[in-house]
Amino acid sequence: MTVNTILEVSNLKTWFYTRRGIVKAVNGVDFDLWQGECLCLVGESGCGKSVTALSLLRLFDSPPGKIVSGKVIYDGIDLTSCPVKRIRQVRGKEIAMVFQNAQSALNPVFTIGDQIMEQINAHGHYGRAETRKKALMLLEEMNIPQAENALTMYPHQMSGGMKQRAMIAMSLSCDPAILIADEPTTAVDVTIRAQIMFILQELMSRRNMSIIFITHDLSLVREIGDRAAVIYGGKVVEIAPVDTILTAPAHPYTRGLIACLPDISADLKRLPSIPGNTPNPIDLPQGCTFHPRCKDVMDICRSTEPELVNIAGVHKVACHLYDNAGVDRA
Amino acid sequence: MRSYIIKRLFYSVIIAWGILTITFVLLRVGPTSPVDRYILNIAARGQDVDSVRQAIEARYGLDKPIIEQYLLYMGNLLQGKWGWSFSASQPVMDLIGSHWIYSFQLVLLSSIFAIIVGVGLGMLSAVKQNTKIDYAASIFSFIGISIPGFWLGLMLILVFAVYLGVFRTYYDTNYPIWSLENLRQLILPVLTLGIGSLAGYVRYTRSAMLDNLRKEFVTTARAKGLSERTVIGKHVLRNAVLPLVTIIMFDLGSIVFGGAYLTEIVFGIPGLGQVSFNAIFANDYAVVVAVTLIGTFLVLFINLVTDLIYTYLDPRIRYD
Amino acid sequence: MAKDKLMKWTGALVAVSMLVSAMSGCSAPAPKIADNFIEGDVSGGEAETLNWILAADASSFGYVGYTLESLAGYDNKFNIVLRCLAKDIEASPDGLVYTINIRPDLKWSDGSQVTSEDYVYTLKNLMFSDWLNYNYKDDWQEDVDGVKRFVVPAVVDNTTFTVTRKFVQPEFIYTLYDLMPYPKYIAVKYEGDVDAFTQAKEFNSLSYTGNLGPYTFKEWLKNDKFVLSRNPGFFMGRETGAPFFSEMVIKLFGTSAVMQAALEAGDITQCGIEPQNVAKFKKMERINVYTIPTRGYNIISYNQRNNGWEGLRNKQVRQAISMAVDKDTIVKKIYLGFAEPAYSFIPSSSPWYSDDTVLKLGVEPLNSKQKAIEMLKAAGYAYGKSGDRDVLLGKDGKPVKLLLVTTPGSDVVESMSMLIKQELADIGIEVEVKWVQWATLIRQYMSNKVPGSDQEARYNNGPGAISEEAWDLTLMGHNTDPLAPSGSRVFFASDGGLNSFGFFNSKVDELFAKIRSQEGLDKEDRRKMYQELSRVISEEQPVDFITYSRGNSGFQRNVKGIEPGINMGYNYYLWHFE
Amino acid sequence: MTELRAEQGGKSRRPFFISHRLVGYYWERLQKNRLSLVGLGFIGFLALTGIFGPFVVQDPQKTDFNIKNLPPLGFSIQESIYDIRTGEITTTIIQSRPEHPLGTDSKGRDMLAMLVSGARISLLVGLLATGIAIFIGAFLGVLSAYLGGWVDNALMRFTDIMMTFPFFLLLVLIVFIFGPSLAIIVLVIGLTGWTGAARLIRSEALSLRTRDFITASKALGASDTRVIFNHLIPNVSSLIIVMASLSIPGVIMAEAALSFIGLGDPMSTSWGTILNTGQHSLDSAWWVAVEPGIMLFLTVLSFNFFGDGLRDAFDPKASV
Repeated sequence: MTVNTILEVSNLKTWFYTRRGIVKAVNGVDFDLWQGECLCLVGESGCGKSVTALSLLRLFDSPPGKIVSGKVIYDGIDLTSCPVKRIRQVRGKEIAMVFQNAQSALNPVFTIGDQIMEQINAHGHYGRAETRKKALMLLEEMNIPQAENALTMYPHQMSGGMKQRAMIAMSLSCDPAILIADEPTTAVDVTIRAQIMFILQELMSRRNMSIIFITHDLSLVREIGDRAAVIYGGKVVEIAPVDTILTAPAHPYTRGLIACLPDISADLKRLPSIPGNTPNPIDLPQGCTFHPRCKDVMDICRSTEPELVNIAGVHKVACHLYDNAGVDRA
Repeated sequence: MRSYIIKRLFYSVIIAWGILTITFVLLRVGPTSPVDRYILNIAARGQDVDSVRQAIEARYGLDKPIIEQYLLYMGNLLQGKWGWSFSASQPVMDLIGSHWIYSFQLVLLSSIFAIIVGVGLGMLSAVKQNTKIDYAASIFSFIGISIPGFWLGLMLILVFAVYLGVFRTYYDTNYPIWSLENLRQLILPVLTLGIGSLAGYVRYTRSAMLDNLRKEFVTTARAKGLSERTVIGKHVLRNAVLPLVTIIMFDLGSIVFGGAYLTEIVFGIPGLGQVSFNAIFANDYAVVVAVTLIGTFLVLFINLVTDLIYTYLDPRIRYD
Repeated sequence: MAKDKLMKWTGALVAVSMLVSAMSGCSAPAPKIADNFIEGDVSGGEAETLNWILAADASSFGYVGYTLESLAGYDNKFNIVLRCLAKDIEASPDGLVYTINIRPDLKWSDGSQVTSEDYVYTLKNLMFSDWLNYNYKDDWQEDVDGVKRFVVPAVVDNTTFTVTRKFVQPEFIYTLYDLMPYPKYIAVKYEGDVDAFTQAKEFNSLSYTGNLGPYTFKEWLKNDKFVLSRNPGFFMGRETGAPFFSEMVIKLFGTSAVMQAALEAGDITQCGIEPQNVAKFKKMERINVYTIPTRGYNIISYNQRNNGWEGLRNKQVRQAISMAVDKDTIVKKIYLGFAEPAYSFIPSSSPWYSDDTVLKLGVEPLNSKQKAIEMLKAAGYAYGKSGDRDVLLGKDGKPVKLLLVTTPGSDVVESMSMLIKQELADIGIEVEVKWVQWATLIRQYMSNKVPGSDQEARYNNGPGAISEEAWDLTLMGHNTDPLAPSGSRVFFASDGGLNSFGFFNSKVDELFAKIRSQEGLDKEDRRKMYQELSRVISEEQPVDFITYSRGNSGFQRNVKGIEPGINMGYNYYLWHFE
Repeated sequence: MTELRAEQGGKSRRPFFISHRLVGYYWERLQKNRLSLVGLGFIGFLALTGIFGPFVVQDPQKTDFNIKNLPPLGFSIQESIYDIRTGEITTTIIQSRPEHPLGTDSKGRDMLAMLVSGARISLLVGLLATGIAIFIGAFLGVLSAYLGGWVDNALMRFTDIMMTFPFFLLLVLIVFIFGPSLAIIVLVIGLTGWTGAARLIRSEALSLRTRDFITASKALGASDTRVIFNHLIPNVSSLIIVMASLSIPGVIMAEAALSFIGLGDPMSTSWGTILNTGQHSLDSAWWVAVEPGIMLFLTVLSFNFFGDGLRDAFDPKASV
């Protein structure tokens, strides 16, 4: 199969230098994003997936945050090191973001219209009327009722769903090549979630753009994702097509996650869960960050960090269990 | 909205009336009397005073019972008669009319100065949080808040006027308000009066900015690819301004008869502050009450304006 | 000829060069009309009203005086200087009728002549009226068997009027000299209505003064400046072309420090100078400093009423205390020399002053603490020990502790009370200084009444009366009239209206009465009476006369025509820039 | 702390004297702010000076005209005496003296001694007046919040009136009328300065009132007074402390300002009264005006430092 990678993230490390110590929120993330796919970043809260997303566009607070190593290659340039001017042209235009909580992500004192039009004018110049028309179209595309007066509404006058959709509309206004959706549905209720998921899927088909979909909810992954990257302790521990992840997870952690998925067919006394809890990003465990919770832990796991290696086709895993897998194939 | 304003105005009238009464009663029931001043003068010139005491009281209607005086005063006030200042021997309104401009220009200029510099510095130190600039700014603001204005004024005169001779030691009313010379001679007073407010604004602005700098919509704005200037100057500031408005407006109301007065004394500016305080010392209640009323209405008006500005600045707020 | 013309010019040029910083240029030979004369004053000294008949303070009369001349004034030697008078006031041989001739060329603003009718009207219908209650009507009243009665003015002709008294009062003539007129044609509009009169536009803006003063009212910005502009028609200017300043300005300052800085910078033309700065200013080329006698003097009054220390009712004790307060120290330490010791209510500048009869307590040789202590002992008071120091014991055997009540605010008064405290400590008398606002001072300490009586408290309710609060000493400043010192009877006569300290002495009463009577008509006799009076009073020491202060007035040097002296301003309309 | 905040909606602070652990905790936090420690240090020093100083230095009222206007160490000035007979002026140079390190005033009073007694007065006034104000404020605030209804309404309207009153004008008015004495000054500042506290504490108490432990104790049949004193007051205590520490400088400043315009207690030596006399001799004896001003400035500065640190300690989120 031939894919063309439009975003390549390699060994990305974003650390936060706080009074309490260095928070290694992102600690060597590797993945690549393909044209037109939806890549899901999956992981428990605090595993660093959101920071990863922010790091792509260098949107985290700095100081204290700092990208200590790694590359984010987009369109031939490295977003981690390129001048601010350059990345600003990427932000919103090439790579747009949709945030978790539209309520707080939208500026309360400007109308939706203003905020969308601002985005439109941020890259490229249109006349007042044209800008407005564009904004209107976007809102309609997000099938927001009476888009006309939605333009003049303030965020607090809108329902959660409308806000979220308005937000997406805003992010699309410069039709970017990549859309990063950071848990866009956690803050909204089920029906709205459905709408939003629908919209996103539609988008992918209509404009052939790539989406990085960040979530902790595997059911959503199943719904929308083409591939999924499982993140643990600030690293990608496994990355593979979604059904591979769901049906044949390789990494013990992924297995754990899948096991936790409530399965309607089987009736269980109690929901299984992974023993122990997510590692503290200030002092990550030696070696494999998962080893304290790992059932199949080996000595080597305690000492050396596993590499992310190909085990089958596009299925990559970072785990010592598969150390020699690659060798077999060869 | 209108009904709200009307309600507010109604309240204002009540409050004003309360203050008017308190002032009047304080002045006329207290142990001091307007006549004392005459007595002293007459005695100093070696004249028998007792024979004229009642005469003077009668002349200014001070011999009537206090209630009657109060009703009389209220009656006149309702007819728009502010009365006669016997310490300045002219109609109260003429007195105020010829002096207000001096307080006004002082307060206006120093506020502008304080707001521009204060807010600017505050923004700077917020953006450059925990840098040298930030620390310098906060130390400066501490100093500004703590330095007694009237003393600062004296020191400025001592240094710039007495020793260096850069400025005149006093305020000269012969220069027209709009002349450059007038602006020049207002530099020290404006500095003196402005520094306190300025320092306050620095701190408030800083914290207000910091509160908003970490908000999510700022990240959104950045994610849009907006320039840092737009992000800070538009998205952050616009939100930070809200708490600032209250503080600045409140400050404005409070300095008129506080810091402004002391500044007027130190620099010999014949403003309303001077007028009112001389009136107090002369027991000239017509003036004192009038000035107090004006001060009150000023504050009330400022409060109202603040609220209105709020409704404009913050779409989430609605009065009804 | 040509040479000294040249000199004049160069002089003027120098003047110019000196003036550049001070005021905008002036360049023609003096006297000529140029520039503004700006007099500095501290805000306390501002006038109350221009409607002078209602005024109580001296400055009000001063402000009005620029636009409205009185009948006559004096030079520094107390020679009369005629103003509105055509010729000096003549008193009838019996001293009861005064005939006043005013100049015929006096005009009100509407061009109508100022006539004797205006004067008489001013007296009869305004100053003597009940509805207006002139603050200083006392000067115009005489005691006719217990009832106060006004003197009687009458018009003789257009420019002549008379004032008739029932009893002779030789010094009444000086009151007449100060008389100023109100324009009848305006005043009648307000007659009888005190409010209307008080608020009358014409009177509060002096718009009626016609050619009656060297200046006419221009602007008055309270707490800031009082501005007058030259009156080209001034009746005395016709010969001389006076006045020579285009504007006369009184500029008010918050503190004298600031004011003097302004004089130094040349921003103002003249102002008073504090003793500690005189030397500095005398050194400056651009400034002339004139040191002149003033009418002001300070006294410590001894409360001889029943709520003061009983000792104070004893003449010897009073003398002893006065002796202990060293006047030279006060002069040196507080006035830095700009004052002279006082011994009576008659200043040395007065023609009635007699140096040889007064008892000079408090200066060499009568300033010895030792002597004072002996006198106290002689007066029957013993000394005891308190700690290591000798203290004076009262009749009750307890240490004497005196309460000195005075008002804060004046540095001189504050310093003086402190110094007195120091001095009396040396003769074993502890003094407690109490500061009260003058309103309180008047109410609770000066005013007195016979206990239990339903009297209304006054300054002097006769022997039995005492003040609400007990006190022993007060420190006060007063003005005296060098020409008519008998005005001080209000302090020292038994029925004196300001005799709050309760000094009752028949001899003194008698002398005052004599001076203000037939017998005082002859100046020589009167001088003798004054000598006697000062002797008695300086001996009785009802109060300790402390100092007559010297004033220091700084002028820009280019101001010419000044005659320094107690009445320095008498020819102010002739002053000019060179 | 964080979950505590979450549960309290981030608004309220912990009752502080209930738990010694918390006191320790706050103390730790306070120590993080170096400036506030400096401030605390100076205040402590000042307090010691105020309490013991007067026993060490000479009587501040003791005058000696032989040593008037002595300059501070390292300075010298000229004094000229005029001889009325000869008209001569003799000038002598006055050197500073070690026994009067800060010089003397125009009455030969030792500046050091006066400054020390000034410290005592300033602190006294500051603490007492603030105490009164905060007490009234807390009481009315809590009462108003707890009882609500018309009581709340009436109290708040009254607060409005007091708030709208031109504060300094009112101060001068009352002090002038009833005569300047420390007692009056303290009372007046206290009785007029409570409005801010009342407002804040009311809103604080309002937010508390609805919280579970209050409802619980009511459910358990606790009397109103019990609820107020055992629950409401303790829970706003830290806020009260912060308010107090932040309003002391204002009070000290107000006293100084009053004295400066001649309404100080003439029987006592406060920094303001010294300043007042000093301003008249700016040109001849500058130190009389400069020294008390510096003291005043440092004092207010330290209180601001300290209060600021205290606030941060109690509530890191609080703005400014």
